[in-house]
Amino acid sequence: MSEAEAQLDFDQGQSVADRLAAEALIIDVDGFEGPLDVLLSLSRTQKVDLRRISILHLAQQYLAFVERAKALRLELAADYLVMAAWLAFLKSRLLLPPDPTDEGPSGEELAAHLAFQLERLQAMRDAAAKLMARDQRGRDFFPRGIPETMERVRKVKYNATLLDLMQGYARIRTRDEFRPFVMDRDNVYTMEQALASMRGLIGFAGDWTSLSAYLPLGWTNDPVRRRAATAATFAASLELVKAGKVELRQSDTFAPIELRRKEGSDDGR
Amino acid sequence: MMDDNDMSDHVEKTSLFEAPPMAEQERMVEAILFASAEPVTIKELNDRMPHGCNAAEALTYLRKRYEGRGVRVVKIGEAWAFRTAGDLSFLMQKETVETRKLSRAAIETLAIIAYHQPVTRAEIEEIRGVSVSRGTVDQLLEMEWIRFGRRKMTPGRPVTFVVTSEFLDHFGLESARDLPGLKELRSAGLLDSRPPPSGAELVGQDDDEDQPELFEDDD
Amino acid sequence: MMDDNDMSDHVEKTSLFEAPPMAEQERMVEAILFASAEPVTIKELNDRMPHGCNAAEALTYLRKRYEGRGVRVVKIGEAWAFRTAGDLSFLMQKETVETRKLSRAAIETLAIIAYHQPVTRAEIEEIRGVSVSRGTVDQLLEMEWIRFGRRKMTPGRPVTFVVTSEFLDHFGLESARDLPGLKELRSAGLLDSRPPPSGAELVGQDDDEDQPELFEDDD
Repeated sequence: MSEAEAQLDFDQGQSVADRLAAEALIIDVDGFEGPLDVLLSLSRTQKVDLRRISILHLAQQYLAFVERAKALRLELAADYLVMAAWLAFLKSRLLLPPDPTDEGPSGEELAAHLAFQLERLQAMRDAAAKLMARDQRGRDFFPRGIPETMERVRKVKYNATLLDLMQGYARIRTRDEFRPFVMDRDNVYTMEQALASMRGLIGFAGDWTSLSAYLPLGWTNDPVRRRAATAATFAASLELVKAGKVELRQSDTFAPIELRRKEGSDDGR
Repeated sequence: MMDDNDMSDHVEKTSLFEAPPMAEQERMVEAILFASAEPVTIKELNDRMPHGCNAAEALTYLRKRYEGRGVRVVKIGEAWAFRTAGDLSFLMQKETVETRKLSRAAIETLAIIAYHQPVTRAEIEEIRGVSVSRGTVDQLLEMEWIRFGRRKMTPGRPVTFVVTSEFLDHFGLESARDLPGLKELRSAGLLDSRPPPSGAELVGQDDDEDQPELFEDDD
Repeated sequence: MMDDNDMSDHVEKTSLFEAPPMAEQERMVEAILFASAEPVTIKELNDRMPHGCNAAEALTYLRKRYEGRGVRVVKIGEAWAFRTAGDLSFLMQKETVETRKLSRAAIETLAIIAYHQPVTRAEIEEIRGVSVSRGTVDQLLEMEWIRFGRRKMTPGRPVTFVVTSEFLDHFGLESARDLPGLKELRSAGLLDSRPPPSGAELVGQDDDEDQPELFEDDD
């Protein structure tokens, strides 16, 4: 079939209804979902099995379609034009005798693949229609209308081991007995401790005595402990001065600090 | 169920206006009750079923069919619905058990009760040095690890708490006396065994001389 | 069913661990499936039923019992549910849910995913000859009819789409293998991913350079 014949066929050889359909194709170009969709629609006019469709004929129809669409000054998307170019190429391949030096797929192979694509698209459309024709939940069959909700009962089980219990008790006992030392305060001597120990001692401090004499046992050798004890003892002695219990003196800068019981204060202990 | 043979002649003649067979009506009632989001009245059933159906009768058959089944057809007010059979309601619950560690406050309170029982709330508070929340005591009571003991013969006759056999069970103890003493706590490294930095007079005081007294008025 | 007389001794000893009789198990499966609008798996059934039950066996009895009834026991993927019989849909106008009207593009995309799953977006586009809009895929994802499958082991590791059990439930399918006409389509080679003749420009392929490779190890 020559191109001219095909064109004629497309233009005049169809019934009125077919011509209207062809017209609709052009008018509704935007309604098509791409070139493949157009090709599938065009192929229906061949009224044959998609596998035996004439790709050459189809290519001609498509090219005519694109021409007419352009003539109607419809904006054609790029992929319609790409398809047109590709089909023009395919048409030339199909019409010319095969060139043995030419590599790449033959026109027949390309045409066969296009036919396959069209058949597959048509098959998917049929499958989609069959799927949608099935009984559907919420339309044809229904789930339970009053589902009974699964009640979730959450039970909390508390647990404790004997060790937890022992640790708990040990914690309380520790707190009781060594309250000031609960934390790791090995090297911290508090003012309260110093006060407590000095109160017991100042009764015996009638004469000026160096503050260092009041440092607790075991706190004089390690410099860290000595510093802590000295600071605490000094702060405690200031407290005692404030309370009017002792007197403090220092003969010179950095000279030893001395203290003695204040005369008239009978509250040594 | 109706005898189809008896009626076949009749059915043939009037099939256009004939109600579906009762078995079919029963299926309809079954489907409607199943799918409806609310209980359905007889009137609604009749309205929805083809002309000439007798929903009340179909329902009777349906109820009979579901007798003893896992679901039953029940009447709710004037309407009907499917409901899970009462004896299977346990299937509709999903019980998840979550194990949680007892809070520190609860463990300490429990320990004091175990070591000092019978002990009043005021005594617990004195030993812990903080007040004991009602929730903590309630939780231990609910767990059945403690119970009320005899009232103390002191002013106000306060209630006391003691540990339960449940408690002993859980901790694998024969009696509260089997609780490790302070010496054992110390050798287990749970009690600080360092001598306090100063105030040597405190050392030794935390040995368990007083432990025997803990259980003095144990019952 | 067991012979109770033969086993009475044994039963006495192990009654605590004995599973309920099969008739009772059938009731339980019935109750659980009735109560849930969602399909329930055998595993879930067994988890909810007492220890030692065989939900799968109980289910076969139950299915038989409901054959031809107004509601039926249907398999959906790996799960089971009661659904009203399809032939009674005419009674159900009241229950009918207005589903969102799907566009032609969405319906076609859904069908392609169902029949070709797992399938990549590029493959869908190759079949339809147009690009798939994001909205279409999003809509299907939102309806929970499709979900992401495993990535393809091809360059770019593209994601794939598969249909869900929600999809199966909606269309009353036991599995994707039961899709209408699946066998015919397969034997006609229409579900093959036939690569285009090498070197040929692909129809419908606008901009996907990696498209030819997509089908290399398609299954």
